[in-house]
Amino acid sequence: GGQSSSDGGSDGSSGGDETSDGSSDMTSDGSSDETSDDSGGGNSTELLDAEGSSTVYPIANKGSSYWNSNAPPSDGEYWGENDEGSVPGWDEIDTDMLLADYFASQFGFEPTEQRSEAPFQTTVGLSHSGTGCEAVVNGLVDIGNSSGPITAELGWSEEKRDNTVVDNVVGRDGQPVVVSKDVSDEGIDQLTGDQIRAIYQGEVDNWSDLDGVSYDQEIYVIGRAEGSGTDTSFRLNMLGDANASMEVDTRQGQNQQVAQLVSQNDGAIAYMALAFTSDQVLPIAIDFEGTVYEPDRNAEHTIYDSDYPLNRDLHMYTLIEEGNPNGGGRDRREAAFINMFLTEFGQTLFVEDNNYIPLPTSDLEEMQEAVNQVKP
Amino acid sequence: MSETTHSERTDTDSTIETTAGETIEQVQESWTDYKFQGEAKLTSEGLDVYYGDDHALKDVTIEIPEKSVTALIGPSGCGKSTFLRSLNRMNDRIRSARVDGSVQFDGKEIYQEGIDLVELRKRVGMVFQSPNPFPKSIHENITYGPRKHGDIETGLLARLLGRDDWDEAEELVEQSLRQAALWDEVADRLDDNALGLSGGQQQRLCIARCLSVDPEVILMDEPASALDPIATSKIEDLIHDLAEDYTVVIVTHNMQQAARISDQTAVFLTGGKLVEYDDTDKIFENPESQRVEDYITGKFG
Amino acid sequence: MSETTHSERTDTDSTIETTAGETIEQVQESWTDYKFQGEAKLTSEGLDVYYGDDHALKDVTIEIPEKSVTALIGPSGCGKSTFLRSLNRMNDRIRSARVDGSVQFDGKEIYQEGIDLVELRKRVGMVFQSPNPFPKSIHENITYGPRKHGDIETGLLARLLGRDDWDEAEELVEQSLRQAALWDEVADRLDDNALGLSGGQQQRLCIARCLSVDPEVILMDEPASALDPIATSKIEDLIHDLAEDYTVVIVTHNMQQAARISDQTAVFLTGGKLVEYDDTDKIFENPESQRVEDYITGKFG
Amino acid sequence: MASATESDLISGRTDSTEAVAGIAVGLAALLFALSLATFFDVVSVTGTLVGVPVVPLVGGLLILLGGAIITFGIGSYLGYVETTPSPTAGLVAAVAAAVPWFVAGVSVGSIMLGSGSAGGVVLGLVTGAVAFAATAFPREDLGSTLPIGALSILAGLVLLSGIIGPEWVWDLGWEQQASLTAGFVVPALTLATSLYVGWAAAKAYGGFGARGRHVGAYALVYVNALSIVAVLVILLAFTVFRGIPGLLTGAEIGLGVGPEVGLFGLSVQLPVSLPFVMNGVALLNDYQGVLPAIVGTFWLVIGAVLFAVPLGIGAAIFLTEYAERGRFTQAVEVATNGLWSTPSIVFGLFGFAFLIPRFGNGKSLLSGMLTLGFMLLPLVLITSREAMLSVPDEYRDASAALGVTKWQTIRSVVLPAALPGVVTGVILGVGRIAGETAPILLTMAGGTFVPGSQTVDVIGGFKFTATPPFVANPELLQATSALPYQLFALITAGVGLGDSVANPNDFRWATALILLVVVLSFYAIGIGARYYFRRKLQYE
Amino acid sequence: MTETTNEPGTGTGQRRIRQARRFVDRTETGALVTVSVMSTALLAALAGFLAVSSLTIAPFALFLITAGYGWLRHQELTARALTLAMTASTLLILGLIIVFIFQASMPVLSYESMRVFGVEVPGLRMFLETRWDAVSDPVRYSMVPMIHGTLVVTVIATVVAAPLGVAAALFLSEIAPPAVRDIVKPGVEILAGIPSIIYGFIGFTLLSPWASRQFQTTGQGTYLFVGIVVGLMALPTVVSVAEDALSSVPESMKSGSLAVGTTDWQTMTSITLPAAFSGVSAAVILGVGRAIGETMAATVMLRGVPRLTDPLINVFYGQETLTSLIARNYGEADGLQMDALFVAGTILFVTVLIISIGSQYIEWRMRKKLGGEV
Ligand SMILES: Nc1ncnc2c1ncn2[C@@H]1O[C@H](COP(=O)(O)OP(=O)(O)OP(=O)(O)O)[C@@H](O)[C@H]1O
Ligand SMILES: Nc1ncnc2c1ncn2[C@@H]1O[C@H](COP(=O)(O)OP(=O)(O)OP(=O)(O)O)[C@@H](O)[C@H]1O
Ligand SMILES: [Mg+2]
Ligand SMILES: [Mg+2]
Ligand SMILES: O=P([O-])([O-])[O-]
Repeated sequence: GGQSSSDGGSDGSSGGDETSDGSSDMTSDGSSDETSDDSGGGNSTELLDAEGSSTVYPIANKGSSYWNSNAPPSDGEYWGENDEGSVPGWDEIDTDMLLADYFASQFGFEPTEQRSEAPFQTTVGLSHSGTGCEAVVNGLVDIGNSSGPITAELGWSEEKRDNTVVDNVVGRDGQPVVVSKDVSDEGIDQLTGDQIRAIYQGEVDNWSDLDGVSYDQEIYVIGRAEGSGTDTSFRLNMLGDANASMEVDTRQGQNQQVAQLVSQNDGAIAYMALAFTSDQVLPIAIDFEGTVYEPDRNAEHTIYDSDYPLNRDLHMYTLIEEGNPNGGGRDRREAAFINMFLTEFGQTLFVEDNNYIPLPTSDLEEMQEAVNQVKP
Repeated sequence: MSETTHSERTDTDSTIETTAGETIEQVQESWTDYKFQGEAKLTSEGLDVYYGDDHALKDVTIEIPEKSVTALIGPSGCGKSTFLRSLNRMNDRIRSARVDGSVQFDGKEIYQEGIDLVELRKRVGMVFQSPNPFPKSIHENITYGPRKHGDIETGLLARLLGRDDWDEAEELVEQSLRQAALWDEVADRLDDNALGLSGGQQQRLCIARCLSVDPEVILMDEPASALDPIATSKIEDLIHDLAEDYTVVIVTHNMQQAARISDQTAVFLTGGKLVEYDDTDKIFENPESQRVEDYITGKFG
Repeated sequence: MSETTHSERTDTDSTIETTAGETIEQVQESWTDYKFQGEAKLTSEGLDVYYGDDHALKDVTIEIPEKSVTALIGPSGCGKSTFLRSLNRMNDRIRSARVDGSVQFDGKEIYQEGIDLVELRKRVGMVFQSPNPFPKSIHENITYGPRKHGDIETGLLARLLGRDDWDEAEELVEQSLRQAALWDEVADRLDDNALGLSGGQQQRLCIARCLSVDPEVILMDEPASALDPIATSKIEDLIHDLAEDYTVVIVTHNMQQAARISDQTAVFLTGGKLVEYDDTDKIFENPESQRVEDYITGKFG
Repeated sequence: MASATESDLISGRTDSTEAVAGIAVGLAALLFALSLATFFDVVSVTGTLVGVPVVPLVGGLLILLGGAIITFGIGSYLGYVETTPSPTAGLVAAVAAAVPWFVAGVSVGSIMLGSGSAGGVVLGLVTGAVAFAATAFPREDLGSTLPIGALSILAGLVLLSGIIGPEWVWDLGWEQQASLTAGFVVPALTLATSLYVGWAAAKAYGGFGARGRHVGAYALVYVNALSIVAVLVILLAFTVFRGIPGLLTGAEIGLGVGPEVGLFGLSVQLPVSLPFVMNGVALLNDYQGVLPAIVGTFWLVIGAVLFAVPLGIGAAIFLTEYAERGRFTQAVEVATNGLWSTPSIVFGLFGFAFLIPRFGNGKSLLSGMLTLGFMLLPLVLITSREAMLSVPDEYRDASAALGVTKWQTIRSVVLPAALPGVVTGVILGVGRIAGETAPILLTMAGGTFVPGSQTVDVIGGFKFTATPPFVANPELLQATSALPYQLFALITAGVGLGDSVANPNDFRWATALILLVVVLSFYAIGIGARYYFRRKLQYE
Repeated sequence: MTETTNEPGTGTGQRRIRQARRFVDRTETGALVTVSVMSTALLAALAGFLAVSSLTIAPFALFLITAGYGWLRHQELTARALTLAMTASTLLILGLIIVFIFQASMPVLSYESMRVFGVEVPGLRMFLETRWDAVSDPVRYSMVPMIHGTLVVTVIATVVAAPLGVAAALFLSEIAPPAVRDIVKPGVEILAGIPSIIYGFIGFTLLSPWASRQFQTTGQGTYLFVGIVVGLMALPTVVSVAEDALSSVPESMKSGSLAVGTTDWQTMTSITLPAAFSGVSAAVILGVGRAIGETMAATVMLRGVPRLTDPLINVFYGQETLTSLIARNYGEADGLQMDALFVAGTILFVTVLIISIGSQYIEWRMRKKLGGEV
C-alpha cells in the first residue's frame, strides 16, 4: 500500500499532498484559488465533493440532497414531518432559515435565502471505501467516505493517519450477514461465526455440508470488492485480520449490487451494510461463542448492539491541509456539511432512517466539538 | 429433368413458330432484302432495354445466323454491349436494367419464367472486353466451368473415391487451348497462375475457358480492344476459325476489324437504334443509309 | 511572387537564345523540309520523359507555331498525353515522372529553376479528356481562376469593404462563355451547379474556364472523346475559332478529327517517338514514312 | 437441334414435387421459430401447445421432418422425383453432417459412460465418420438427405420418448458446478436440427445439384440476415418498451407547463414538460431526471469534436495532399489504424495517467473531453482521408492547370468536395464516442445522482485571472456526469437509489433509452447525411 | 520550415538535405521566420505540458499568435506547417500512450520478476502463476486468469461473429436486392452504434440470471453469454470490413464465372470468396480485436474474481477479463496494484496493435493482389 499516489510512475508530480496545493497544475488554478481564499478568511463556495463508500453513501447522499435543496423550514419534506413538534432535534435547531443556509451560516457562509440554491453545492460519488480514501488523500475530493478504518484500507500506521487526515465518524453500522430468500425459506436464519468463516474460507460449498442443515444447494458466496470498507471490516472482524485470505464466487463493487445479486440468485450468502437489507435480502442471526445476535432490534442481543463483533464506524475523512483554518483537517465547507450529520436531526433523518445506528450522545458531542473549532 | 422439359417442349414450340414468323416480317420491314443462308440461331424481336429511366436499346429486331461471325458496330454508348449482354441475360446482373421484348435462342424464348440461366449461359458463352481470367492456374481456369457443371470431377473427395476424371480433364484442357490457339505457348506451364500470362494470352485463355463448356454461341465484347496489334491479329484469326463450329457475335469499335472478320454487320447508332444490318461487304461498300455511310467513312464517331 | 520570377527571367533569357538555335537544327534533321509560317510559340528539344524506369517519350524535338491548331495523333500509349502535359509541366504532378531535355515557351525555358509554375499554367491553359467542372455553380467555375489569382475579388470581405468586382466578374463570365459558344445555352442559369450540364456543355464550360484566365496556349487532351457526335462537332467548330486568337495543341485518337480541324499534325508511334510532323494535308495525303501511312489507313492501331 | 439439350433450358419440375420439399422447408422454419420462442420463454418447455406437451410435440415434428426429407431423397434416387443430383453431396456437406453426429455421439457416450471419459469421444468419432461416409459416398440426393434426416429422427425420438423430458438435467460434474437442462437443450437441439434439415430441404427444393446447393445456401444466408435484423429490432424495441414509462413519468404537454429556456436573451416557456430529461435529481423535485448527464454528454462531445476534428482533418490534408506517399505516410497510416483499434479502456488508462495530473489532479470534464478526443481522432483522420482520396484528381488537375496554388486548391476545391464524407464520418464517430463508458469512467466520472443545479455551464464558467494562465474555467476542471456513466452507475448502484427516485427500475431503463436515443440519433443523422449527399452528388 | 529536415530520413538523406536547402533558398525569409517561430513555440508548449509547467500557456499563446500572423501573411506555408504539426501530433499521441502505459507498468514487473536459469526475468511470475490477490499474503498479480478469460470470451465472440458476419457480408454485397440492402446495411451499422453499456445492462439484468437458472450454476456471470454479447458487438465490424473486401472483387471476375454457366452461389464460393479471402480474414481479425478490447459489457456481467474456471473449458462461469479488471479496480488500486492494471492495459494494447498491423498487412496484400489482376 503506502501513500504512493495513483498516478503511478507518471512523472514529477508524485505525492498527493504536493499536488493538491495546486502548485504544479497547468491550467487549473482552481485549487490554488480555493486555498488562498480560505487562508484569506473568506469562505470558498466551490462545489464540495465527497466520494467513496457505498455503505456511507445513503447517509451522505441523503444529506447532500437535503443540503442542495435548501428547503424552508415549513417544508415537510425536509423536516421529516410537517408537524413542528415531531421534528427531531427541533429544540436544538429552532430557526426559520433555509436548511443549508442555517447550517452553513454557522460557519460563516452568506445565506442565499433561495430554495434549491445552497451557499455551496455538494455532490456525493458512489464507489467504495478504498476509492474514497485514495481520493481524499490524493486531494481529488474534499471528503472521503469509508466504512472501514483508513489504516486498514491503505495499510497505514495510526501515526500516519493522525498526520494526514481527520476522522469524522457520522454513524455506525452493525454489519449484517444476509442470505437469499430460498435459503431463509429453508429455515436457515442463524449461523455460527465459525460456519460463516468456513464458508468464506472455502471449506464448505454446499449448504447441506453445514451442521443441521439439509438444504442441498451450492452456496453462492458473494463478496465485496477488495478495498471496500465492508470487505475490510469483514475480514478484520470476522476473519481476524484485514489481510486474511478468503474465497468467494463473486465480488461486487457496491453494496447495492450485492443486494441485487442476492435477490436474483439462489443459495446466496453475503456480508453488507444494514441499509441494504430487505425482504429479499434477509439478515440472519449470528452465534458468536454462544451469544446469538439477532437481526431484530428488540431482541436481547442484536446486531445493532455496539458489542456485536461486526459493529463498525462510518467515516467521512477529510485531509489535513495547510490552507485550512489552523492548518487543521477541515475547511469551513467540510465542517459545515459534516456538522449537519452530527445534529440530532441529522442522526435521526440520515443515519437512523437508513437503518444504521446513531452515534451515542457522548461520541456525538465529542465530534461536534472538534468540528465546531473551525467556526469563525 | 430432361424428361419433364421434354414433355413441355411441345407447348413452347408452337408459340415459337408464330413469333418466329412475325420476327422475319419485321426484319424485312427494316432491310427489305437481307436474307442470309442457313438457320437463325438467335432472334431478337422488338427488344427494348432500359437502365432506370434511360432507354438504352430501342426496338431491336434482328436474326443472327448460326455458324458465322456477326459484327455489331456503332459509336460509343449506342448500346452494342447492352444488346450483346441481353443475348445471354448478363444484363440481369445490372440492377437498374430492365428488358422488354423477346429474344429467342434456337427458337426458345429466353425471357420467360423458368428459364435456366445457368444452362443458357453454358450454351451462350461470353468473352469480355478486357481479359478476366480467374486468379487460379491455367488448368483450373479451363476446367472451372465443366467442374462446376459436374461434368468433370477433380475435387479432393472425388479423388479419394477414385472417381476423378483426371484424364478427361487433361484432354479437355488440351483441346480447348488448342482451339484457342494457346496450347503451344502454355503447354508446359499449365499449373502456373493465369494472371502471369500476357494480355493477349489471357484473352485467348478466356476464349478457351469459354470453349471448354462447349457452347453453341460465343458473344465477344470488344475482345481485342485492350490488346496490342500482334495479339489482336491472333485473336482475329482465331475468331475466323471458330466460326466453322460456333455462332460468333462480336462487338467492335474498330471498323477495319469488323470488315476483316465478320460475315454480316449490324450498325447501331446513338440512341440505341439498330440502323442497318446486312452482309458485311454490302455495309462497307454500299450502305443503304446516309448516316451509316457517314459513320463508316469517319465523318463522325 | 510574380516580381521574383520577373527578375529571374533576365538570366534565363540568355541561355534560351542558344538552346533555341540548336532546336531548329534538330527539327530540320528529322523532317528535312517542314517550315511553317509565323512564329514558334512552343519548342521542345530532345525531350525525354520517364515514368520510373519506363521511358515514355523519347527525344522529341518539335516547334509549334502560334495561332494555329496542332494535332498530336498516334496509337494508344504512344505518349501523346505525356508530351502534352510536359508543355505546361502538369507532369510535375505525377510523382514517378521525370523530364529530361528542354521545352521553351516564347523562347523561355520552362524546365529551369525559379520558373513560376502558377504563371506558366495561367498562360498555357489545359482542357482535359473528360469534362471536369468543379462541383460549383457555372458562375463560380468561370470566375474560379481569376478569383484565386486575385484578379477579381468577390469574397465576403471584399464585399464588406465595397471592393468587390461584381460587374467585372459578370463581364468576364459572359465573355468567356460566349467565346466557348456556351453563353446562349446557360445564360439564364449561371447559378446552377455545373454538374447538371450535359457532357458537351460541361466540356465547353471547361474551355470557358480555361479562357477566363486569358491564356496564350490551350492544350487539349482528347477533349471530345467522351462526347456524342453533335457535341463533338460543336467543340470542333469552337477549336477552329479559337485558333484565331490562341495557339491550340490538341491530342486526338480520331484521325478524321485531326484531318478536319488541325493545321499541322504530329504523329507519335508506339515507344514514345515522334515519327512525322508536317502540314496536316501532307500527313494525310502523302506521309513520308510507311508506318505513318499504315497507321493512318487503319492497318493497325 | 437435339431435343435432349434443348429441353434443359426451361426448368420443368412439377408443382407437386416442389410442394413436398417446400412443405419440409416450411416445417423446418416453423420449428426454428418454435425453438426461438422457447429460448425467449414465449413457449415453455414444461408447457403445452395446442393441447400437446411441448417436448413430445417438437419431437414428433422432428421425426416427421426427418421422415419427409428421407422420403424425398429416396424418391429422387428411385426416380419418382424429378431432380438433378450431383454424384456426391460434396466435402462441405459431408463435414457439415459429420459435426452434429460427432456431437451426438459424444453426448450419448458421455451421458452413458460419464463425461470426461474417452468412451464418449470414441463413440463420437465413430458416428461422425459414419455420417461423413454416408454423406460423401452415395449420390447427392441420398447423401444430403439420409444422414441429416436420420439426425432429425434421432433427435425427435429422444424428445418424444422422454429420454430428454421437460425436467431433464445433466450435471456436467465439473468442479464449478454446471448442468445442461431441458430448458436449454431442447430449444438448442431443435434450433440446430431445424437449421440442418431446413438446409437439406432447401437443397431438395432446388432439385439438388448446383441449383439445389444454391437454394440451400441462400436459405441459410437469408435466415442469418433476418436474424441479425431481428436481434436489432428486438434490442431496440425492448429498450424502448421498458424505457418509455420512466421517460414519460410526469410528462405534460400544454402551454406553459415546461421550464423556461433562455436563448439569446429571449426567454421562452416550453410547451412540453418532460421531467426525466429536464430535471436533475433533487429532494424537492416531483420527478427526478438526468439532465446533468445529458448536458455532460453534450459538452463531452463538443470538446472531443473541437479537439479531434481540426487535428484529424489537418493531418488528413497533410497526408493526402502534401506528403509524398512513402514510408512516412505508411507509418502514420499504421499508427492511426492502431489508434483506431486501441481498446477504449486503454485510452481511459492513458487519460488517467497522462491528463489527470495535468489538469488539476482530479477527474474533470476537460480530461474526459480530451480522452474522447483521442479516441475520435483516428476515426476523423481515417474518414477524412478516405473522403479526400475519393475527390477525383481531375479537380486538382483542373485547378492546377488554371495556375492555382496548392493550398488554395485544397481550400476551394478539395475540402468542399470532401465535406460530405468528412461530415458523415465525424457524425458516425461522434455517435460512437458519445456512448463510450470506459474512458470517462477513469477520467471524468462524477456523481451518480446529480442535482439539476450542478448541470455544467461551460460557457458561463470562463473567468479571467491575474495569474497565468489568465483564463480559468472551473466547470471544465470539475467532474460531471454523462449518460453512459450514469447508466453504469445506476447498474452498479442497483436498487436502493434512495428515497428520491420513486421507481428505480423505470429510472434505469429510461436512462438506457435516453442514451440509446442520443447515440442513435447521431447514427441516424450520419446515415441520413450519407444518403442525402450521395443522392445529391448522384447527378454527376 | 525547419521540420522538413526532421522528417525521417529514407536512406537518401543527402538528397533530402539538398532538397531542404533548396527549399529554404527559394522560400521568402518572412515566411520562413514565421514558421520557425511557430514550430519552436509549439515544441516549447509541448515540452511545458509534458513537464506539467504552469508556464505552458506562454509558448502556446506565442504559437497561436504566430500561426495567426502566418495565416494572414504566408498562408501557403503556414497551412503546410500546421497540417504537418497535426500529423505529427497523431503520431505523438500514439507515442505518449505507449510511453505512459509502459512506464506505469514497470514497478510491478520487477516485483513479479522470477529467476530462471540464473537470469532475473521481470514480470515472468505474472504469466506463470495463476494467483491474483491484492490483499492477503502473498500478494500476487498474476495475469493468467484474465488472459484466460479474455481468450475464452474472444473465442466465443469469434465463433459468433465470424460466420454470421461473413454470411451477412455476402448477403449485403452479393445477394440482397437493393431495397433489402438499404434496410439491412444501416441496421448493421446501428447495431455497432448501440453503446456497450446498454448491452451490458441487458446482459446483467436479463441474460445473466437466465443463464444462471438454465445451467444451474452457482450464482450468475458466464463467459458464454459475455462472449455471445461481445460477438454481437463485434459483428458489425466484421460485416462492414468483409463487405468492403467482397465488393472490391472486380465485377469482371464474377461476370466471367457466371458467363460460363455457374450459379451465383458457385461464383461466390469459388471466385469471390477466395479472391477476397485476405480481406475477409482481415475483417475477422479486426472483429477479434474489437472483442478483446470490449469493456463495459464484460465488466457488469462478470463475477470479478480473478481466477481460472475449473475446468478451463467451463464457459458457464465468467470470472474476469483484462478489460473488466481495469474498469473494476482502477478506483481503489494504488501502488503495485495500479501498476498491475497498467500491465493489463499494456497486454491489451500490444495484442490489439499487433492484430491491427497484421490485418493491415493482409489487406495490403489483398489490394496488391487484386490490383495486379485488374
Ligand atoms: N450499368 C449501366 N447502368 C446505367 N446505364 C448504362 C449501364 N451500362 C450502359 N449504360 C448506358 O446505356 C447506353 C448504352 O451503353 P452500352 O455500354 O451498351 O454502349 P456501347 O455501345 O457498348 O458503348 P461502348 O462502345 O462505349 O462500349 C449508354 O448510354 C450507357 O450510358
Ligand atoms: N502516371 C503514369 N505512371 C506511369 N506510367 C504512365 C503514366 N501515364 C502514362 N504512363 C505510360 O506512359 C506511356 C505513354 O502514356 P500516354 O498517356 O502519354 O499515352 P497516350 O498516347 O496519351 O495514350 P492514350 O491514347 O491511351 O491516351 C504509356 O506506356 C503509359 O503506360
Ligand atoms: Mg460497350
Ligand atoms: Mg492519352
Ligand atoms: O462501504 P464500502 O462500499 O466500501 O463497502
